Amino acid sequence: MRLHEYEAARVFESVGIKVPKHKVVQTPEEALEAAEEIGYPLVLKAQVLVGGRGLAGGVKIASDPEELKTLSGKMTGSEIKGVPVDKIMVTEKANISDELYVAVTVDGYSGRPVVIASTEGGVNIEETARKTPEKIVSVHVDPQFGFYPFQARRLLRRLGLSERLLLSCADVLVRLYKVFSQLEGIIVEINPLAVLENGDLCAVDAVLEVDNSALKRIEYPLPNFLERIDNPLERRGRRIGVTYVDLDGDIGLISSGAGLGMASMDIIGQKLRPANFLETGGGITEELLYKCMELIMRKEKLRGLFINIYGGINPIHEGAKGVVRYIKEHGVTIPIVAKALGNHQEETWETLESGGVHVITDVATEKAVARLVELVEANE
Amino acid sequence: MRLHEYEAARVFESVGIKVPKHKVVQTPEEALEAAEEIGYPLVLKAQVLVGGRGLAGGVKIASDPEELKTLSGKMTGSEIKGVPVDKIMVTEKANISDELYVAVTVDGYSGRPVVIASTEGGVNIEETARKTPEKIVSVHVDPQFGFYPFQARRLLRRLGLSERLLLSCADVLVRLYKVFSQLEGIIVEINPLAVLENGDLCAVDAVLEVDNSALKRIEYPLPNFLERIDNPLERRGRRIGVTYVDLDGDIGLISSGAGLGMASMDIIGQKLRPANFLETGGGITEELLYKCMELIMRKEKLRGLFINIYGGINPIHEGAKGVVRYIKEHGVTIPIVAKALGNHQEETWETLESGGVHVITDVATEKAVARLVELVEANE
Amino acid sequence: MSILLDDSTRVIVQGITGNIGRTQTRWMLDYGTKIVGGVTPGKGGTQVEGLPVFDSVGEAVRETGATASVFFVPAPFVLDAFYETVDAGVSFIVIVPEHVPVHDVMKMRAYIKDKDVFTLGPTTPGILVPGKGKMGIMPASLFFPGRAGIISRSGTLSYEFAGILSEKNIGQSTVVGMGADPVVLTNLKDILKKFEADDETDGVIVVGEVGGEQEEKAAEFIRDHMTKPVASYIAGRFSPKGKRMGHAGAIVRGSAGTYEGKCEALKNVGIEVLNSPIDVLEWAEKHNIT
Amino acid sequence: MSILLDDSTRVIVQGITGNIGRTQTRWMLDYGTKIVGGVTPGKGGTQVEGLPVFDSVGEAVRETGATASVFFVPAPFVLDAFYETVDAGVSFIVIVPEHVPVHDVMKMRAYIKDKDVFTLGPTTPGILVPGKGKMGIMPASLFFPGRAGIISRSGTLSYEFAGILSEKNIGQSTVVGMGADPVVLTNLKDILKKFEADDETDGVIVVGEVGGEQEEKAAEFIRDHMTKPVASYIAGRFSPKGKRMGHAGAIVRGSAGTYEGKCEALKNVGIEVLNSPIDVLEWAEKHNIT
Repeated sequence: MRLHEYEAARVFESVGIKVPKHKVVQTPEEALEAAEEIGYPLVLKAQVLVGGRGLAGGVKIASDPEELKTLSGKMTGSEIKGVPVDKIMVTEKANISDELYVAVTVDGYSGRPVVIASTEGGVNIEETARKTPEKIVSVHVDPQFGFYPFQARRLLRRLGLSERLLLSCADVLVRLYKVFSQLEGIIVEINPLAVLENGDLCAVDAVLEVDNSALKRIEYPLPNFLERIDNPLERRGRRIGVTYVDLDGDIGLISSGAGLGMASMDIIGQKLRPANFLETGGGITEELLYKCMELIMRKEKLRGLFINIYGGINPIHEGAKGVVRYIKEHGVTIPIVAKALGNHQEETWETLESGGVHVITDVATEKAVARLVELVEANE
Repeated sequence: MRLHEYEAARVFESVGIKVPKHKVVQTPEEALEAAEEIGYPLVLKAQVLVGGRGLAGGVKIASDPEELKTLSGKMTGSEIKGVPVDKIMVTEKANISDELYVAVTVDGYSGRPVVIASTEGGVNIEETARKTPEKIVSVHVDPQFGFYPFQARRLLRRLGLSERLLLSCADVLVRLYKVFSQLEGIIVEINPLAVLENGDLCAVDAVLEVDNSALKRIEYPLPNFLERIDNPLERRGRRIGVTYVDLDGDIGLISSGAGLGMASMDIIGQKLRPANFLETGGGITEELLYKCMELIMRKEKLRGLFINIYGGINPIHEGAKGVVRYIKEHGVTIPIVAKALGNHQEETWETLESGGVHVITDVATEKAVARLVELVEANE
Repeated sequence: MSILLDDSTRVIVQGITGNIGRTQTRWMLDYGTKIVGGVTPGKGGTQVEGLPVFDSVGEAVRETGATASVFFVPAPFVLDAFYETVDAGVSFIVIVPEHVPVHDVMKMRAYIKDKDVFTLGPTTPGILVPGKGKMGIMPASLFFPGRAGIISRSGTLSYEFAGILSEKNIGQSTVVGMGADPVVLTNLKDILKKFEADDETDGVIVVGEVGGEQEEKAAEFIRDHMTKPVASYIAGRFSPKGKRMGHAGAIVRGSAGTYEGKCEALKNVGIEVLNSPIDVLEWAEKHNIT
Repeated sequence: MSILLDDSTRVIVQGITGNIGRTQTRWMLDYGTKIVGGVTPGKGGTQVEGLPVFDSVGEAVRETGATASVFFVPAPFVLDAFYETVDAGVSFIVIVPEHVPVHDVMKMRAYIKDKDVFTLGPTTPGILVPGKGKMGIMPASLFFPGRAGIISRSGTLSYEFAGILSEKNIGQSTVVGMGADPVVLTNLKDILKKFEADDETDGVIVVGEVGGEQEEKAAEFIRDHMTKPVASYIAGRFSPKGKRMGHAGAIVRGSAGTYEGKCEALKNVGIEVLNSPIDVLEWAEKHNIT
């Protein structure tokens, strides 16, 4: 789960990392009120969870009330990369003398946390990574041992840091690692970590994503994950316990397993356009597949549906009942092709066929999709 | 720092260990009010930090309002082992079917945390330890690794625990270790850990002492340590940064170092009676020794004072100025003997002698004390 | 020889008393796997499918001589059970559960760093050796004995590839699910190493997917150390890109993780990249894998 | 040979730029100790008493060839500095500061469990080898070269015993403060082992105090492994008992920790227990220790 910038700021403050003076507002009136406390010039930042927000118009500077009113008026209710702006973070404009980059993330391949730092903070950090990688340093951490100031200083000396900046930046890194560890971060990043004119460090912008699998045990009070999901169908998917990604095609898909789902999309995508990606995981029940059908059929103008499931850990014969119940209750008429193999496959086939589903007993998904293409075309 | 039972209960609750329903009260009226919520019979427990509180009358059971009023009236304002009762914890009387003992403490010799458990909880646990040690099990913990449920279960199986109790008790032990670790415990103990009739576990009485050296960094909100110290002189000692223990003799003592202080007491104690133990630690300054003099001279009827300090890390020549300043400002007339050796000793001697202090230049404390005995006797 | 598991491997099931544990235990037994007992703390002394259930892994190992364990333990308890299992001396551990917190997986990996234990998962269907046994949830009907090795990041795609081969009577030596999580306990290349050394495997199919660096790193290994033919399929060519935030991922992985990046890395070292799963048949025929 | 330190040991001072660090560095140099540099993070490149100051222990070790380090680091930073120092390969570390949190000390001890490093402290005056050098804060004037070894839990009592001997021209081979905290990095018996092996030491004085189990455990070691005469003094005979709460301490330590318990344990194995510090003279004379 990704946290909004203002939520991340609160987390960082709670562990003693300095953040700019700020307020979260929803209207120009609130923005003007906040400005009285913060002073001008100030920065308006749309609280939307998209990358490249700045270039997409989500960050503006206001020098006086007039400008603030205009800019905040425009920003509230607008969309940044398709995501509606609900909240704006109004922050002081810090006097920055240098911009650093610091982050902790999970290095999947080595299976360890990795702490990253650079003296070249700012929006061009990825370019720096490509062109002058020596300006970015990183170190892997033993997750059982943790990350101590001496390790942070060792890392930062490789960037040539010394004296006060060495100590203050090491301090921030250790606190950042604490956030990573206590909030079970996938990524925690401060970019830029501003060196203010008075020498203090300040987290001007921050990214914080926590592990969805750990949400229940993280002790820091987190926002509700469901409310975080903008797309209503994706939110519904999460609520019923499946992974649903909304797409702009017209062929529905239910798969058990992400890899099978992706392969199904790849095969469908050669002739038709998927309307969604839906992956059930290992929790199939009659009820779950009924709800999956319900979810998928909310999409308008579907031309067909492909169900691709395996009976390994999943009782697909139970799931089939849910599919058929939905079809019967709602009189579904679009062609549905199902490939359902593994434990209880015969029972599953029988049930599905009783609901008018075209069951393919070959293993290769390509054959099932070929049948779906035929049926969809014949149906139109 | 030792926490009161009700404070420990709050800590345990915060990590998910069940404690009896309870209220903290200061008057019989409040006790009666609390009883309405808790119900009868209930237990009154004086919140005093002494061992053997129960045998000393600090724990009483009240079966009805009449009894509660009488008992709480007696308890408020009384003293338990010399400590005034300020607060009473009123708790429900749980229906207990069994009493366990669980604790985590620092094993000084091995330098590791040790987790202890017994099926023979209750006041006789130390007797059990002596007579039937096989009924108590313990395991050392790697402080970097922590303590996990599987280790707890392994320990508890040695007591013959199984089924639900094995799991619930392991769960409590892991949470107890979390308290130990997060609050930097010296000892955390639940005795008894009651097995209720419904099978739940409940921490009926608890001890929690945290490391004074870690107070500043423990993130859990702790009470003020100074307010915790009942003796006003000892509180004053802590405030100025020295270890002061009030005794009932009449010879004052200032030492640098606990070992030297103890040896001084042992030697003084053969002829005279120490009025206090005061150990400066490594922070001697002129100001500190001035304040130490001030603190010691608050005791009435002092017959003499012995100063036994070494110039290792301590600038004793600075300290000497504080002693003499106090003597001169307050016209101290009791005999003062000082042994002050090490770095800057000559300068120190000169200063002390200028204040009328009898300086002994021999190393052996025995000789200095002998001189003090002579002077005290001659003075009377 | 198959890799990691055969019909003499003594296996215990952790979380055997849960619904899934019970069902899968029956199916593993039906397939001929030598399941010798189970573990569920607090349920010691009971039985499942006629097998003894123990309170601890240590006891199970002592009593049954087990050397392998398959986990059907709820995700929040996997870390604890894993420590216990490693401490008990089990040398092969299969972690079936999904949603194990990634910080736990990192700790698990750190714990076994210098220990002699082989692990699969989390989020793995496990391992199946056709005709000999299986640890995990792979549906037996799709597999057939033979000489193709399969390693898959995705569970269900491993069934798909095995099934496609089996339909044409091309059998498998061992089918391994390495786990679908961003952090798995054993990386792809370390499983490839086992297949390279296995004299019953003639070629290996690597079923990958977009994300992570497994395939890129494996390509280097294959170039330097593999003599057997390797085919690969990468799922997710048309997957929508996630909304990426932050730069740390890009800094750590560079261009690794994309469909194009993976295909290029694999092709560069001479690995055949399959366009679609069904193309595996042609590859198997070409290399005479039966 | 003295133990642990001699005039060729290359020593660095951590926390050298603080007031205490500076003063004590001068005094250690005055005493002839081979101090070769100092460390204070953020102060690298400066100088103290003509010695180079480094930002890191690793750099200090590389540049100076130091093998020993003495800490004047503020208590909250000791754990971090300790990890750094051990990682840098320093083999002898003296932790002078008091008030190091006990949970940190436990972690420090766990960290060096299987590592080849010898440590003293925390809350130690350090170590002094008369005429050769000192690491820590012992006031030089009280010491004198000779053949008595001293190990003391209390700092100031180590001065007292050395001073009493020196006044009568009985010298010391090495004087060691083991640290006054309830948990120290090196237990008494492991220091005794060094003295037993030291051919310049004829007998050892153990200056103990009430609390803990150091003396009791050392008694067992002395009985089984020491050939040299040992005297002991236990401070705290008339100390007021603390208000004890909870039973865990009693369960862990049994009767250990009391004045009587310690004296009995020591006497039982034939160790002379001194009634008062000054009695050490008689003991030294009796055993011809000079």
